Amino acid sequence: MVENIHDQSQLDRLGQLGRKLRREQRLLSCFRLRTNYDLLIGAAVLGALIVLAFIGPLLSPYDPLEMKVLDRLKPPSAAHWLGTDEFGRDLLTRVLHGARLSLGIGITVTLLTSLLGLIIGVYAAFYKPLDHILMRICDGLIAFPGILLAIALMATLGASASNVIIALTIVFTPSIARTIRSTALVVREQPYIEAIRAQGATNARIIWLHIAPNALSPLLVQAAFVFAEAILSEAALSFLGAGIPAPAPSWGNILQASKSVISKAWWMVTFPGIALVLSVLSLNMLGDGLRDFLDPRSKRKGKGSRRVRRVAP
Amino acid sequence: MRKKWRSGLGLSAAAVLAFTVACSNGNNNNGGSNASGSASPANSSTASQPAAASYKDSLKIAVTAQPPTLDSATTASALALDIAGNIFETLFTLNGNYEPTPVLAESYEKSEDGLTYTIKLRQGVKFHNGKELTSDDVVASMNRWLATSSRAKTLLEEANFSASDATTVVLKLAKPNPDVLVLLSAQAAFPAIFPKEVIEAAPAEGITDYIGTGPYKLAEWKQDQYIHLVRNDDYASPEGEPSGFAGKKEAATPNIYYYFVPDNATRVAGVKSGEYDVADSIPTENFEELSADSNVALSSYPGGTLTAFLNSSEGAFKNEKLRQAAVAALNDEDILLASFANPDLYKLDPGFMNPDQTQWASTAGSEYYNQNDQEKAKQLLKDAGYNGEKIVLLTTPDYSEMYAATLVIQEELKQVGFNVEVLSSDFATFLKTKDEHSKWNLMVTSNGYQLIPPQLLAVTQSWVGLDDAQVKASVATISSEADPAAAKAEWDKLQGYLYEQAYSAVIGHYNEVVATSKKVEGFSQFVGPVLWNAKVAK
Amino acid sequence: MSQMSPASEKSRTSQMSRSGQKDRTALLDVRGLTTRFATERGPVTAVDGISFAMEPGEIIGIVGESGCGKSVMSQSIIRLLDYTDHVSYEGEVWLSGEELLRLSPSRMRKVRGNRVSMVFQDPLTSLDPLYPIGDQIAESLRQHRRLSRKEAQARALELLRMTGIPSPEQRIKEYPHQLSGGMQQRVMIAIALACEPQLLIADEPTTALDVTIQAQILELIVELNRRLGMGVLFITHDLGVVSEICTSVKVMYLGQIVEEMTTARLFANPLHPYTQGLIRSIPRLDGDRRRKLHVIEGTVPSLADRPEGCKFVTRCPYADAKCRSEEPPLETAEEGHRLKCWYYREIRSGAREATQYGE
Amino acid sequence: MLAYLAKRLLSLVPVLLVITIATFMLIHIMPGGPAAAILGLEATQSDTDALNEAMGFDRPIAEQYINWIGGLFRGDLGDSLFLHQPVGQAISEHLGPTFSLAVVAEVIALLLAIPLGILAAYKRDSALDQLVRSLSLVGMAVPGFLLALFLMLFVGVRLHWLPIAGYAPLADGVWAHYRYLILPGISLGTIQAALIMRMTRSSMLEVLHLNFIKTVRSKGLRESKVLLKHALRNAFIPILTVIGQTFGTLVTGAVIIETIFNIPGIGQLVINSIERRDYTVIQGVVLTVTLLYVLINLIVDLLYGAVDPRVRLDRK
Repeated sequence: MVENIHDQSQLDRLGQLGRKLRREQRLLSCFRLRTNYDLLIGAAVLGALIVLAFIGPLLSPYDPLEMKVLDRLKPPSAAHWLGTDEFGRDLLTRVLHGARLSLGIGITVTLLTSLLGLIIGVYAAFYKPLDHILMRICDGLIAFPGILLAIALMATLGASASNVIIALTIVFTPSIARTIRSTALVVREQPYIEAIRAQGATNARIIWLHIAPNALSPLLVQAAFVFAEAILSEAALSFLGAGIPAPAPSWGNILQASKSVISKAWWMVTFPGIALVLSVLSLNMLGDGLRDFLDPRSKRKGKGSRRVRRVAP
Repeated sequence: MRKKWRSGLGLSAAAVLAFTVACSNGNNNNGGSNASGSASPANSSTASQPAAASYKDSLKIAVTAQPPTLDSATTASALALDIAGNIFETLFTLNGNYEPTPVLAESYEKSEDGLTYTIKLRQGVKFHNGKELTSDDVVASMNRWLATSSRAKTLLEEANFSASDATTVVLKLAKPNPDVLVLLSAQAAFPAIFPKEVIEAAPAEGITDYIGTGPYKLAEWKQDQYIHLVRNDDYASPEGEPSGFAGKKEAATPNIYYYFVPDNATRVAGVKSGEYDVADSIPTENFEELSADSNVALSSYPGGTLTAFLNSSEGAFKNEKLRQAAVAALNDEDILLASFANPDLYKLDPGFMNPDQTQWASTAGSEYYNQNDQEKAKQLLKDAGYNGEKIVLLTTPDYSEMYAATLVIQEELKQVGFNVEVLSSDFATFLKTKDEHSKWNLMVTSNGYQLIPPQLLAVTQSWVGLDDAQVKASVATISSEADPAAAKAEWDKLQGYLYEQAYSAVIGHYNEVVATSKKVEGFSQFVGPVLWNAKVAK
Repeated sequence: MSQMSPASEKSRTSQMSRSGQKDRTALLDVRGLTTRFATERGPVTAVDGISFAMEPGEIIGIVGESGCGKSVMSQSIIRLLDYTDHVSYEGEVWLSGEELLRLSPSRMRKVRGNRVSMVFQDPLTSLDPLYPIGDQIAESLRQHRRLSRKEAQARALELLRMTGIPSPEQRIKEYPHQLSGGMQQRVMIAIALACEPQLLIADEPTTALDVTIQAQILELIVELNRRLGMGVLFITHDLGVVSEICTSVKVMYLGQIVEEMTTARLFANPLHPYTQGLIRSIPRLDGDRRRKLHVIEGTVPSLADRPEGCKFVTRCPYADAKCRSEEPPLETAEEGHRLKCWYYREIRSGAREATQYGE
Repeated sequence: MLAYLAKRLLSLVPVLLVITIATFMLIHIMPGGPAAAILGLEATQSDTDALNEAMGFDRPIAEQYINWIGGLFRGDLGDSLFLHQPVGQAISEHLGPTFSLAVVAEVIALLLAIPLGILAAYKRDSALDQLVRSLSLVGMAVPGFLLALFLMLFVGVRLHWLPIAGYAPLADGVWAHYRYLILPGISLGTIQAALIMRMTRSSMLEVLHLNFIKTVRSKGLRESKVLLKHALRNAFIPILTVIGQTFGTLVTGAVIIETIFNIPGIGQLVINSIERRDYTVIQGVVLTVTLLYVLINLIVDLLYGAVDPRVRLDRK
């Protein structure tokens, strides 16, 4: 089509074309964002939950721990919008405080897991002997049934919020590390890394300036799923009595308590249950949306696979 | 979902221990199935049933957990002992009035000095393997019991059994003990009679060859599912009106299944639907629901006390003012309601002993009971110069009533200004932590009734490290005092002292609830469910 | 949609006026076939009022660049698009006196693979990789002829032999990926011929193959056409292939037939600027090596923005305002040679000079 | 084939080593010991010590580990401290209920997920497709234990249709057996269904765009045949992978679901054993579950060959 590239007008046309392309690219990514309902809805619901978790407890007239035993197991009413629990505590207040706890633990686990996973992943990809050791440990931990690992860790460490965070971090880090490692391995083989090395860059510089940034977008996607799984797992552990100790108003704790009064107090199952589902749902959508946004090709390949292990069934 | 160890496995072990040293005066407790006078099972109605009524050939009882063993001498698990009681028999047992009554023994003679008991065995008794019971079997079994059972070791030191002929055994004691027959009869770690060969072949961890003389034989033990017992057709029953564990045993139903159903809701649903004929340890949350069910009869009987123990050996509660402040802050009614859900299922009473047991029931120290006095507590805190030191409440979610009580107490202590934290862990960790006195300050446990005050955990040093000369002296006096009135007076003083010093405080008394299908006849409740005369109408 | 319909209406009416009643003898008689897809941005016309007829035993070539609607047209005939897209058809497709577009889906299935078969471009991806080829050939026999498994396999073997696959007894049990491209295409042909169809639609059957294999496959198709007397609708972008086997040719551009004629006339006397462009872009062994190969300027516009007026207007060197605003009718230039162009006479006589491409 | 199996099993060794060592260390630093469950609250320190000595827990951990590994080579997992039976026997007795539950869950999941996934892909962007996509999104967000609670509340407590918990062996009759497994099966199967549905849909979508689907349709086959015989089989490898993964997580899921519904399976066994500090059983279960997981993956790998002849040939 273009016969003489040195022709000035042709060059101008090419330049225009390039600018147009870039603008279209920008428009396209705006469009992708605008039509990425998963991402938008997920982010909106999650945002709403976070706002509720921070503001809700401030507005509630009740203390999440204060017991009015005579008011135990009262159904939803004007005074207690979501009813009361088996100690006569206001369920709405406890669910809102539970949101703080669950989201807080979720975020902490996600940050720790991402950081550790990133470090382990990139170093494993970079140093062969280290890779063997780290990956065998990761394989072992991944093959270890997740919930058992978490329960055993909790039995060993003792029930507390910080131990839940430690246990879940141990459970989730290996799969993040594996994801990061596989991305990093691909990047490491790129010719430009070889070129940078030839220029005398140190390993640390290569790892942190060139390899790690490339692993960020898969990490971001995985982080959303880890967040969701961490919330689920915390609830499951607390539900089994191996998580955050009562009287802390974690959703899992409320659900655990609800089980023995299930025939009398439907509200104790329903409301924390809805809160839990909503937060996990929004995070899953956010994760799917992020993946479509950051890696549009994956959409064509289908959304079937997630790398994060499920701990809670 | 959560595996609940029935109090039996651990704590209600205490309930069982209650009977280790029994009082021979039969007037202290009617002890029957209807001790509390509440809803009653149909145990007395057997006679009035038409003879033609047809019955099912198996009875199913849902219990809370799998027992660790059926080797009675080595365990304190109430569940194990309940089940083992169908398979094994002892020389003596307790009747409904807690009186020793012969089972495998026929008669006994006590020597003048009280050091020798000559016991004649009942004849014609056969083991499940067909072998006839002889004095050799008894001697082997009883001597093993003396060596293994920690109760026997401490209470019958240097005692020894020997055979004088094939149907007579002789028990020799190192020093006289007026309660020796009660000890031989008590259910806790009861001295089951095994064939001699089984005893000789017994491994260190305990016998697993469950051959006894009882009305039922072990047919199958499906791990974590059920124990199946079948009628022993060659059973030679003792005579007499059934009473407690004594009297005639009919083995009325050919098969008994003990199902291990840790989940409360399942036991409840099962007894409602008729899947189980009897369900043990009904959770208090389901009491109302089951009361309303026309197919189910509920029987509740006094179970024991819910007691707060304060750790006076280490930490903040070494300071008696702080202990008193904590006890002053307690609103026992709230705690009990949260723990047992229904006011019919608990009772407010300051006594450490069974309030129905006239010999020992005491209200001493009631001015310190259920004070709910926040002002006083705050004042005491101020007097003690409390500096916000952390108070740790030790508990385990495996026992819901202890757990609930602990959470309420935490709130109540917070209200008066304590800085309180709950240390909650699974049962195994809980037990271990309990002995590490530096790690906690207060713990609530539910404990079965004891028959005499010296057996109370509240006065036992090894329990929570209570080390008080006055308590020890009082206990010694009560143990040795021959005159019941004087012993009672000493106990009143001791109970008052425990409250005053705030070493421990009873929160209240709870009932155990057993649900039976209305089709069940001849069932009775003594220390545990008594099934050998029970049958289920079709 | 609205901008499309006048054009298609026009072509339809012109077609109607030309042949008043249906041709009973024709094997295939396509009248005003229009295929539209519903897309997120409205309906798109992929085939625009195509009409043609073919007699039994005839081999008709359909040529055009990719994207000109050849494949959609051919798949519309046997309504293969029913399943994949939101598609709507207009017009009529008569197969031996039966109108296909109005058949129920189950009646339509009895036509497919039975009376009309198709052979596709890329044989490897057109065969199910998970079944032995014998099964795939037998499948339509079992479907349409109700043969037993054994009979079907025996017939499959016969078909393989007929298509000239070496040692067919052994091949019949093999999977597609174990065969070479040529053999795969022979298998495709065996599948298509299994039920001895009246019409074979071959959609670029040789494009993906080596030149030597291409010739063999073409030979096979021609031979089978003679032996079995079936009509062949041969879709290709390769004019050389057309010249070898086809009796007549239809040139398609943007969903329309822009020119149709006998094969002989195609090379001797192409009239439509598009056809001329196509022919001039064929590399010639006898041609002047130094001469630059002709390229038709521009690319085929997307279906979503088809121009009004003459569809070729964006690339036609002779286009003027009239071409842009009015669509030319399909006119008969000579007996058996029709085309859509306002100025073909002027172009033929040299009276009209090629102007600058585009505007 | 055998060489392939041997290679797979060999590659397992380091993983198992990591797992068993981790388990061993973990359970031995857990506070408390088996004595609590066996002897109860009243046990004196000397009783506990005697028990620990009898069971060999006074010896160094390394020695215990080596003894245990030695036992493994003789096919001996040791004896349960609490159940008075060999660990192998305890595990095999508890595997039955878990297996039944897993089968019910997987059958429910497959019956729901595969047809819906296929239809959603076939009728892409239709109302049904939207529904299926929403279902799978929600399905992945509802944890099994929560679903179990809701099912207990509505089906068990409100409607009394099915027992809310319990278990009966198959010997008690087919209905008696399965009626206990329906609610747990749904609780456990829903997430599997969601994952499988999602994968079926996307994999089918991909396959339905492939050329050979046109060929198959041009043969005049019925759509059911096109979808099931040709499209589904071609779409099946990724679906199979997900099924394999979900089967693996079923065991994990069983831990919670079995405790909720009181099913005497391997999940309940291990939870009980952790509470009882029944060390040998914990080790045995972890080993078994890991091996099962690997076995399932191996079976899935072998099934790839059955589904796709190309995989089969590549391996030769």
